[in-house]
Amino acid sequence: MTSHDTRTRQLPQGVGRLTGPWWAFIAIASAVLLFGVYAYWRQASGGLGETALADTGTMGGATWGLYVVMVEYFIGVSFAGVAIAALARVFHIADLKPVTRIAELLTVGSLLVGLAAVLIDLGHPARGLWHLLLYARPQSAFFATFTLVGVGLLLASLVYLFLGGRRDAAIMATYESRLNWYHRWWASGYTDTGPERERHMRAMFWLSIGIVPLLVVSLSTEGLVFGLQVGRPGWFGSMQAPDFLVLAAASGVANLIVLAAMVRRALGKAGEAVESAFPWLGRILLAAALAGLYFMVVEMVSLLYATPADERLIAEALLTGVYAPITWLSFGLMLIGLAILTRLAAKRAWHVGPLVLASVLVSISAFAERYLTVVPSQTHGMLLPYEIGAYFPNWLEIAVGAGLFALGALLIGLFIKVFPAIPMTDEEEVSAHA
Amino acid sequence: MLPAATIEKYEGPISATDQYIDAVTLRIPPMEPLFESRGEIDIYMDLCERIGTLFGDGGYLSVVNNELKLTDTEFALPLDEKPTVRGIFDQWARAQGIEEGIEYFEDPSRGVFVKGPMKPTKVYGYAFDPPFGGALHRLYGESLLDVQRQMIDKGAEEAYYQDYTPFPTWRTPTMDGSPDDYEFYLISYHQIEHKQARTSFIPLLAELAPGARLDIHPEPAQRLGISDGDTVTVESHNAVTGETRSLQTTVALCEAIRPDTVAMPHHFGMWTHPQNKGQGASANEIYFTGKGYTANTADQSFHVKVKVTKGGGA
Amino acid sequence: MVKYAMAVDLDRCQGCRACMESCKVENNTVQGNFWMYVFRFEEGTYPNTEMSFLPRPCQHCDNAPCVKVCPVGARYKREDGIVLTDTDRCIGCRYCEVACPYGVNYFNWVEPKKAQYPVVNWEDEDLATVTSGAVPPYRNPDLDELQGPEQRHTAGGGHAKGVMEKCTFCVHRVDKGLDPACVATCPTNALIFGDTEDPDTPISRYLAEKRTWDLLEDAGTEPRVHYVGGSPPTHARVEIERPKARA
Amino acid sequence: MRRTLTLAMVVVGIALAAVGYVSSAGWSAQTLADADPAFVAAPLLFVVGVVLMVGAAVVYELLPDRE
Repeated sequence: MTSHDTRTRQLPQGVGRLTGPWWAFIAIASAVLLFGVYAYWRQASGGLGETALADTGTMGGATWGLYVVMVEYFIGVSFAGVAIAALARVFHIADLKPVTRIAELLTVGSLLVGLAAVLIDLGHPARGLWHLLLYARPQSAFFATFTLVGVGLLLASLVYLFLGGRRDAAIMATYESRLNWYHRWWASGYTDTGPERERHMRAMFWLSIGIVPLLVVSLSTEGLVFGLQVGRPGWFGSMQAPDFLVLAAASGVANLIVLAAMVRRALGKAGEAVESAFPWLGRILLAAALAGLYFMVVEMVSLLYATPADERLIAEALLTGVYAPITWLSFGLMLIGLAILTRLAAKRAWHVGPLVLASVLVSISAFAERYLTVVPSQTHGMLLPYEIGAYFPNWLEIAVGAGLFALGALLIGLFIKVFPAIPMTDEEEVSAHA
Repeated sequence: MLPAATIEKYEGPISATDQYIDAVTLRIPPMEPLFESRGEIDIYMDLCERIGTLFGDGGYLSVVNNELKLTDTEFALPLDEKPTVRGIFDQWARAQGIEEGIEYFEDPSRGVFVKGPMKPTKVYGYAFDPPFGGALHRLYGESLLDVQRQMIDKGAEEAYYQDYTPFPTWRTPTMDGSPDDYEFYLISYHQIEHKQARTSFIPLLAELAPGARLDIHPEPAQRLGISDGDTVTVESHNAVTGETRSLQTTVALCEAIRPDTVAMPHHFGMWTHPQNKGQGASANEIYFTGKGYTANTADQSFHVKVKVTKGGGA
Repeated sequence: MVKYAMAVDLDRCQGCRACMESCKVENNTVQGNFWMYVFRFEEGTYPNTEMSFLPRPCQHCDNAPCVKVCPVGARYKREDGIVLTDTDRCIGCRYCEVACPYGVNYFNWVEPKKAQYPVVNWEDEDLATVTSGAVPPYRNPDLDELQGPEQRHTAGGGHAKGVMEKCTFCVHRVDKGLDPACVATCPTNALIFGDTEDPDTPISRYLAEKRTWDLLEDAGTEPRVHYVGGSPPTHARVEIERPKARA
Repeated sequence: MRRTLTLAMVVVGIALAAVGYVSSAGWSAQTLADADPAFVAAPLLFVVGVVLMVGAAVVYELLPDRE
């Protein structure tokens, strides 16, 4: 119940106030991004040969590497954000409402990062954009990546963010600030009348209903990019699609928890609102991570038990060979993460510290798992008896990858200074003159 | 145009002599050339025709006339008309005074054309009168024995003269006198991609057969802690002088080689062409010549024992 | 309708790799790329070891995984059975490469250099009088032509950074009625190429007479390259004498 | 009015997406040579369809109420 005269002084949730730590964050993220841009410039001028990628077969390399891992990982992460937001709206889960915007932000950010990684991986990025619009073929599992994920999902989550933010924008527009024009544009005439609210709820409901199948279809095709490859042992199989979804849910929720905790810290007192979401997110993460672990174990058991000759090489590489450290790291981190989550669940006390730790562990584990999906089947999965290959990203790929990550972080960091990261409570009124 | 036939082609003239009688013959193809292959003379004629050097004065045909001593005779090949290979040799045969021409050589019951007793001066540019300074013509083995006696007279060690022997006899190879830690026999071999040390500078060939290597059986390799692609030092030992030589190369594990033997191709490292750099060393660098290792009959050359150690070494 | 196929007689192949060499010269592929590749295998343990060879061109599959996955239709199969890459269309995503079980795809990771095999100065005028201006192995002018009824850039491939390339069955030669370079070069006639729809071609007679097998039959790719003699490779065979690009 | 427009956008979007999807590659082509879309930029049509479907939500909410 703030009065009009206080509104002229300070925007809520630290919007518009550029603090020291924030500047430090922006500086670091920008520096990482700039270095990534430099690395990409090297790659663009010299060719993908500047990376550690090489042809499969006679060259004994992996032709898809860190970039494709990032595509898979970040498109997976994007899944959880919009799914949680949809969940909160369709089922009216009030506890989750404070993180809906963070979730949408995470979706938009990770989608942009994932899609940028697609472009960065192309030998002809410009031709890629153009030729996909002119000649894209639905027979290719890539079709969905750029149509459903690249356009549909990205646009839908932007629409989500936009429509869901109109009320807050209208409130923000009642403050006098240099951002006023922006908030007025976003509010686009919203006045918070009864019919308006009702219409908004209906639009969001149907959008949520529509977006979930879109998510499942488009993300399943992301798994099918690998699952349809009969010529690549370790990839072919119907498990790839559900496996992708489950891991996407785990990594997405984990990232959401981390991001929400960071926002809470950044916003101080105002950020405490997100805490109501942690028990929910913790439980969802527990379920998703359990399912993820289940898939991991099933995969390992089938590798150990009845391995076709061609997959044995991959199995050995994963379990005892060159990839074993990554495999067991991924497995171990997932186990530790789960142990922490289980303890929190048993005590019914979702403390932020351990929850974030568990989330980071699950997240890293999921990234490693994506790496293990993409790479070993190329270096160890040749059906003809080529020499065993090897791949590890070089500095350039890591720099570009870090730059992409920084880009996502930068976008979110900038956003929270121009718009409230947490939806405002119902008590806050939209002034009539907005 | 390529590749060249092997035995199924015309070739000649080939002198056929027992060193007293002068005779001449031709190689007549026993069959059509195999697959796409053809005789060299066909290839040369096509090649010269294509680059415009077949006909006319100074052309290939005029060179053939000179070489076969047909120039200015009635049998000379016309310089404006592409002959067949058989035709060329037919003209040559007639120039030798054989009325049937090449058919004489195609007749299996004849085949060799005997010209008559040989004049020593024709064959030996250094011949004296009387021939060979009056000496009898010697067998090769006699020459070796003579060399051996001369070496003994001059006080050479047995290690030097033992292999100059008219009768090849078994003796323990010199290399077996090397200490036990020189455990491997080194052999050098020829790769199908290369011709001696002459071709390894050709980049396309060097891409297919990219450089020197040491083939070694996995069992001894494992014992020595060596895996595929490792750099190793190969050190050879001269059992007579105690001298050692070494080179560095990379390892290629090979199941088909005897575990007590290692092998290296000999095409690399001995050629000074700039494109040949970086291909590694030649096995020839660590073989020995000289006493105990140079042989004429009981062949001790290219026989050496080596030890293999992991790493670049000294 | 013509349908091209290749037969590889492993009983005749002596592993000399002349086909690899002629392919590189004909198509001007960059160093380290082997559209035609000949495996040299070793199998068994000493003293019971056996050596065998396996030439591996692109299999030009009738059910080609690479064609299916190509997101922009750059990889396509002609009516005559030849699988090609449109190098003007390719966006460089390398999906075809991971989809191919045979490992025949080669990506142009860097700008192919003009003097990738720098031996002689081919611009030398004296040399040009002997070579009629031809500049081996870089640049066969036929490779720049548009090929086939689709009129696409498909021959060669080693000319552009960031696109995929692979064996074309020497489409620029086949369209002129010539055999692919590897087939024309093979000194033992281990490679036979031609139209399988016409029963009187050498390849049709060959395939009718001999027992043949295909590489990775289980993958369901239906290759147009058929093998005669020998036996399908297994992981028990160890590859030896691998070629490599020079730095 | 708003309802009609929204519904129209959804229906047209689905229709365009369906046409774009089916036309994006020669599904009925006898050979794989015909890997090109049935007409130029058919995939673009699919994308436009998806955009219309999602955009319908914006139109539904933003279009001023006439009643």
